[in-house]
Amino acid sequence: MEKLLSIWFASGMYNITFGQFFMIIVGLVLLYLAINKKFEPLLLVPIGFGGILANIPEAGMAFSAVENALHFARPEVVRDLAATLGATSFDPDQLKHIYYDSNASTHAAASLVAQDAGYSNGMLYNFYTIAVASGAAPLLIFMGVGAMTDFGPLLANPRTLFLGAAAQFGIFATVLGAVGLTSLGWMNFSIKEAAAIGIIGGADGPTAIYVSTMLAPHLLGAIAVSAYAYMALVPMVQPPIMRALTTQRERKIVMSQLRHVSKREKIFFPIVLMLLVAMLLPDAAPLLGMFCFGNLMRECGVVDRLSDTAQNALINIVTIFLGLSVGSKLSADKFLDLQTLGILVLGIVAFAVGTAAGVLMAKLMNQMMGGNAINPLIGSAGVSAVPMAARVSNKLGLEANSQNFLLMHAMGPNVAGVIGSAVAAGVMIKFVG
Amino acid sequence: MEKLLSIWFASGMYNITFGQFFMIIVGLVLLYLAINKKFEPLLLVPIGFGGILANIPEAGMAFSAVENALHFARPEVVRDLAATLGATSFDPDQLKHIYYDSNASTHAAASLVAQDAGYSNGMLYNFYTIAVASGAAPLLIFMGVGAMTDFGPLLANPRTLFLGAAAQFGIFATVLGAVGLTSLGWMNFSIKEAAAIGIIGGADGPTAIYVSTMLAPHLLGAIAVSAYAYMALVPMVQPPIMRALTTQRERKIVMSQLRHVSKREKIFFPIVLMLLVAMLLPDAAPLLGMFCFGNLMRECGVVDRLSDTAQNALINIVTIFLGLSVGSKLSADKFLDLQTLGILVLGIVAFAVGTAAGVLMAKLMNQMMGGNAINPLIGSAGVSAVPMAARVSNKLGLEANSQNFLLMHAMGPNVAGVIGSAVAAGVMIKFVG
Amino acid sequence: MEKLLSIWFASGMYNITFGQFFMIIVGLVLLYLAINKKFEPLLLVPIGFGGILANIPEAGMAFSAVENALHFARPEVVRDLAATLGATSFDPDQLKHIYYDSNASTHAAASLVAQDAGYSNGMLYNFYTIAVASGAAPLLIFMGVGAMTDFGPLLANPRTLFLGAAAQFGIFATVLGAVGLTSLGWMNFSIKEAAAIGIIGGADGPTAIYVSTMLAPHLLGAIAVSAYAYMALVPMVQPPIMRALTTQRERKIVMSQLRHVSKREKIFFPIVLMLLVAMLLPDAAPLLGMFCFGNLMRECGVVDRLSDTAQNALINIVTIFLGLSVGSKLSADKFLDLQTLGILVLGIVAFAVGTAAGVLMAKLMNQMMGGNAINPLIGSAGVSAVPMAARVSNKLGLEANSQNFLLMHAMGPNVAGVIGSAVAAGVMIKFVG
Amino acid sequence: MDELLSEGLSLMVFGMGFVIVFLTLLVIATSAMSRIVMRFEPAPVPKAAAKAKTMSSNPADDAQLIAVMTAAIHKFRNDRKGQ
Amino acid sequence: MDELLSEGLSLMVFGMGFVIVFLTLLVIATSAMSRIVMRFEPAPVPKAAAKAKTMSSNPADDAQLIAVMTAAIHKFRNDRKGQ
Amino acid sequence: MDELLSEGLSLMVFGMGFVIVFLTLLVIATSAMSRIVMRFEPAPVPKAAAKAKTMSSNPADDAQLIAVMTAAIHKFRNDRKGQ
Ligand code: NA
Ligand code: NA
Ligand code: NA
Repeated sequence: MEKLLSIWFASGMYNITFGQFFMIIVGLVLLYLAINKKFEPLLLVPIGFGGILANIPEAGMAFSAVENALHFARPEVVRDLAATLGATSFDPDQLKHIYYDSNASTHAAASLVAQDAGYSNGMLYNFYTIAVASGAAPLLIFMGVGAMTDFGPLLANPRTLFLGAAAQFGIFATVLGAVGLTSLGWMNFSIKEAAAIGIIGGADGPTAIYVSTMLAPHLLGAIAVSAYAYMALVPMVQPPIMRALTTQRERKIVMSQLRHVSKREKIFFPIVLMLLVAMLLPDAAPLLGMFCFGNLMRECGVVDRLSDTAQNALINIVTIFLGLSVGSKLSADKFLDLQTLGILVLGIVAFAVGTAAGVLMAKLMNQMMGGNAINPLIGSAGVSAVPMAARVSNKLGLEANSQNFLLMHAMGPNVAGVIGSAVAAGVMIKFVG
Repeated sequence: MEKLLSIWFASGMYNITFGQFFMIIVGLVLLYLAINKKFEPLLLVPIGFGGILANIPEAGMAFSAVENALHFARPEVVRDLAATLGATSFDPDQLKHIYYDSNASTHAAASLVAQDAGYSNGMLYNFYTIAVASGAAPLLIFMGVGAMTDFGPLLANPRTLFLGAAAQFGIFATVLGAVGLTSLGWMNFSIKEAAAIGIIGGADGPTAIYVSTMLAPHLLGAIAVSAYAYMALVPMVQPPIMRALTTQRERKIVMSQLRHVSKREKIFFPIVLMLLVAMLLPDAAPLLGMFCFGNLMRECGVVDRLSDTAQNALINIVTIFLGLSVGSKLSADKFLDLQTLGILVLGIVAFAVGTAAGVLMAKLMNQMMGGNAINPLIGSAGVSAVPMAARVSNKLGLEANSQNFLLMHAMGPNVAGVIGSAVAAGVMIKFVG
Repeated sequence: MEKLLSIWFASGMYNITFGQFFMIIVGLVLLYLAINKKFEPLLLVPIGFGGILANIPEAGMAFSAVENALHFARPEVVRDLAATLGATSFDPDQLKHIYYDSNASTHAAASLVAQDAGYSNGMLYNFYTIAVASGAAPLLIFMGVGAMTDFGPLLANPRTLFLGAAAQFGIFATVLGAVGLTSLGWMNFSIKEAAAIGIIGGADGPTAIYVSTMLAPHLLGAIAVSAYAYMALVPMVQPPIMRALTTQRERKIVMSQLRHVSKREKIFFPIVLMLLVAMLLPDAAPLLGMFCFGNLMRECGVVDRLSDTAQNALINIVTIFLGLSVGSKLSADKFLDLQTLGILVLGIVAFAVGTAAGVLMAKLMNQMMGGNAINPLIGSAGVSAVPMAARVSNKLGLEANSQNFLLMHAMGPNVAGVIGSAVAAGVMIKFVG
Repeated sequence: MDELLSEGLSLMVFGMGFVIVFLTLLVIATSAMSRIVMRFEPAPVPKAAAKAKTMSSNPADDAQLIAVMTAAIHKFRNDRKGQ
Repeated sequence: MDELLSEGLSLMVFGMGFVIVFLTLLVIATSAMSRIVMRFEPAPVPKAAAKAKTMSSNPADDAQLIAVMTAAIHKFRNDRKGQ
Repeated sequence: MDELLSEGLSLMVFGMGFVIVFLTLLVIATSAMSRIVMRFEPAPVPKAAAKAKTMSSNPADDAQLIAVMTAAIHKFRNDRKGQ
């Protein structure tokens, strides 16, 4: 009977909090969006499922050994942890916050105490620590993305890099928005948090995850979810803005065919980019370094087996761990917050502003080049969201003129946007990191 | 000359103990069974080879830095380690046992002392720590198994889940057997050890490894080896039991064809299962969570590249490390023990009892449904040992009636057995963990 | 304005040292050799690119948290680190050297202090620690190489193992050369460093990396680069030596066709080799153990999916990490040194001596067997550099006699050379490790 | 000792009981789920099966296909020879 | 609060400025690189494109190929029947 | 210094000696193993080689096969046109 009761007291049904219940619903909604609506499923399926796992009551899969020890709160363990943390309180919740704020040495000591008491890190916590907190997973995914990226269209028309620059305005406008909301007293974001939120406007998953791991790890869940969700929403968010800012005549502009780009140019490009990063912005070196490395493996033609692995087995493995790890940050106590709402609102603003800035820059360039060289619709592709945004440009071009294939032209700003947001990430890590 | 002598004194031939010699033979036997008899070769080849590597004298590949330091026993190092371990003895063997019994903080400190003295962890020890002790490898293999599992037959006939439940009786009967032998004074198993041994009856490798890592890591080698060996022996162990418990008429029962199962049902099933686990038994959440995640990746149809990787590159990589790690637990001092013999005997009992319970439950269900609905031969598949046990059911069905194809019908209880033993694992971790 | 200045003061252009500039050039040269000259591109592309990343000023990608903290040298952090290191000096450079020389416990403590101050390990440093310093990456590559190696030609003619033994003379002659240069006062190599340099003559990348990780990690960059570069140069280095040491008549010797080797022999060979290693030289057990394990997976025929993964996904993933990690050791302060020049010179000597010793041994064996049994050209393949050296033997054979196909005959000594240098590695680790 | 035995017994009773309860609930939940799904998606989709057939990479089929193709090529060659 | 706003503003101005400067330099560097490369390798290589075409694994092409082959086999069988 | 040199010398002598001894033993062990294996399995298995040939995925073979098939299809089309 005692055992029966103990199983009931340890069951999820008995212990579930409203927050956990709600977050499990959120996880199910993410799975629905990923599976039925095809919202970036490669990330949102693991994130959604990870979110459900993270919120299973009493399982503690997303928690560290210390958090698990404080959750079960056996008095002697709490006492030992309080001593290690140098705290006078014995309240588990307070101790948890003291633990969060303490430094690396204290973390290590507290972790040993919790392990001595028989608690261990949850599996998702381990995945998060190894894959994400170390920064490794986003960098490896960026390497794989580099190995999948063809810079041909960009090299054929390098001026499209300006479009990739302009669209990053969405990032910085959002930072300003976040601090503005804070100034108005509606929200409470630090400059680091504002920067991490802004990067959603980069429309680039691994960059967003990398930056928020560095600047605001507690917001990682909300930032990653909104980055991927809005990337999936690009076909809905961008078209009205693009139509509003362009005339029918502009949308009908047919761009001249792209020149042939030689193999050698493609080999040199990642090296040139890497050297420029090295000379100007070392803080972007990890992100763009791995990206250029992946691209060089792709183009150099002598390490095809490494390039294949980077594009397949390796990126898939890392994606599984990254997704589950990000999902682990969807635990109720970290996600259910007014801040998350602010992040969702600011994220969509970031996408909209970036899209507008890209289109306007394309209009400006078109004016400066005589009015018939650049279809402004390719400007929106500068936000990245590869290759979705380029497809949107193509679709609107076809709507205006059924012979107007913009896809290859839009791929230039599209990959430029990846570079642009990685540079923006470097600047933000440099200034507020 | 001195050098020549030193090489001789450091050679394997000079140092080999009888135990190591015997365990190398055991490793060779495992390789023979795996290669010539096709006994679960994917696991037994790495386990057997790992067992040989672990028993190479003086190489210390399966030992931690501390164990290696105590093996070579330089006096000043022993003194430092004794101080760290808080021991008064300077006997290396005694210190080793004190080290085994000490807590995580002491382990960390002793490890640094041994490293300071120039000793390092053996490679297999590293693999074991990272892959197995953390729990990661069995969970990742379970994810891959989930991605390989088709729940269609089970969904077409969900009542076969009862067969998967009944067959778990083998697990608990074995636990009782183990404590019984201890009560009789013939063996000496703690309740944790008994539970870990019982799980052999689950006929599911990763579950057995996961549970014994949690409850009785020192028995891991023997438990994993007997789990995989008996899974390979299923075609020999089960048929006599199945024939003894069924009549010729029962074996001839032709089951009605399974209904079509829609894609959508297959997508929902892992989610339903996951939520049920979350509500009822959080301790089974890691195992069944990863299993359901793998299955969802398989069925959802939008992340095929992740599912492919989970079923191939990732599970293969993890299998290599898991096998070598388990093999590292075949070191003489841990394996050569009366306990191992007990485990081998109890393991086969577990399989036999589970088989019988499954068949009897199938007979009962058949009676309750009119006597012509369920062929009792599919009951034995409930022990899991996927897909071997289902093939055994099919084979005996064909023997009785050459038109009686039971394979798909037996796949239902077969995968139900996987779920059943994971639930049993959760219960045991909850109660005695 | 302040911000503008700060970005300039933090830029690579402002901070680059001559050493870093030079090493970036070295990285570019390695990429050129790898891509245009096809110099072992699978390793030299990642090494070259890793070298560039490691030398990006201020990015600190190749440095530990402690090195990064000492680089930025905030006074309070330096003070704390000095206290942890037990140093009286506050000079960052001096502290760095004290840190390098300190033991594992001090390393762990200093690392926590640096992390407390907000510094973290560079990504390449993490890769190096996990993949290379642990010894895992070279061992896993050796496993993959084992899974790719066909011992058929060697088994058909086991006496070619003597050629693989003789060619290892290059290793030990180079050790003598290195200590000789030191005795003359021209260089300054310890016996450990000399041994690590000698192994370049083994013409086997993972063995060289494994040994230098063990004996002289600070020389890893130079040793790995010269090992792989000279392996690529085999078609230029070996032919003149081979021509000088053989007569036209000898080069024309047509060897009798190799006998058929049964599957069973191929399965037994890695086991026999493993047992011999276990009995005679446990220090070679990790290297040859993983090699034999890979080969057994290949030949046993029952674990093809593991063998495929070991030969593809796994070895490719590990190669990427290994290459970047080795590249991280091309940081200016570690590479630009007179020692590197000495290593480059000694490395080529090692290859030349090994080649000569192999050819001379083949001549000797040919004499002893009547003068018409062994074409001395296959002796040079004993240095390994699989399969390049065997191809060189074949090419020179065809030059002398257009019907003289030596490739299969040369594969015997070629793979024997792999075993030979792994044995030599074990001896050196045993004697000077 | 006796205590150990009673622990083992209670583990057996509660463990086996829990397994049965859990799987019974799973039967109920699964059946309910299937019924709901089928209500919203009544007709089974024979298209999928048909499609699977044409795209079959069944080794047996392939062998047959190769046999047929080999024969076709053989005939073609003979035709050509005859010309 | 005001300080935060000014931090945000300056991050915007400097950040956006830096992004533009960086990508402008990249345009210049890339254009220069392309010009140098093209000087050393003047004629574009139409071979590569041609080769790519023949080795095309375009699914549409494959479908056509399969259709043609199926027809070929069909004809072969009918021929055989007729014999 | 002298000590270093003598260390190097002895490493050379013992190291090279050990390598030779080890590989000599390996020659002996391997030869013995082969002899034992061949005693139990006397006739070499030409089947395996034959089987390997038919299943060959040799690119050259494939190219030939494709060429033949292309020609077959071509002929088939011409046949059809002629009808
Ligand atoms: Na972007
Ligand atoms: Na089971
Ligand atoms: Na060699």
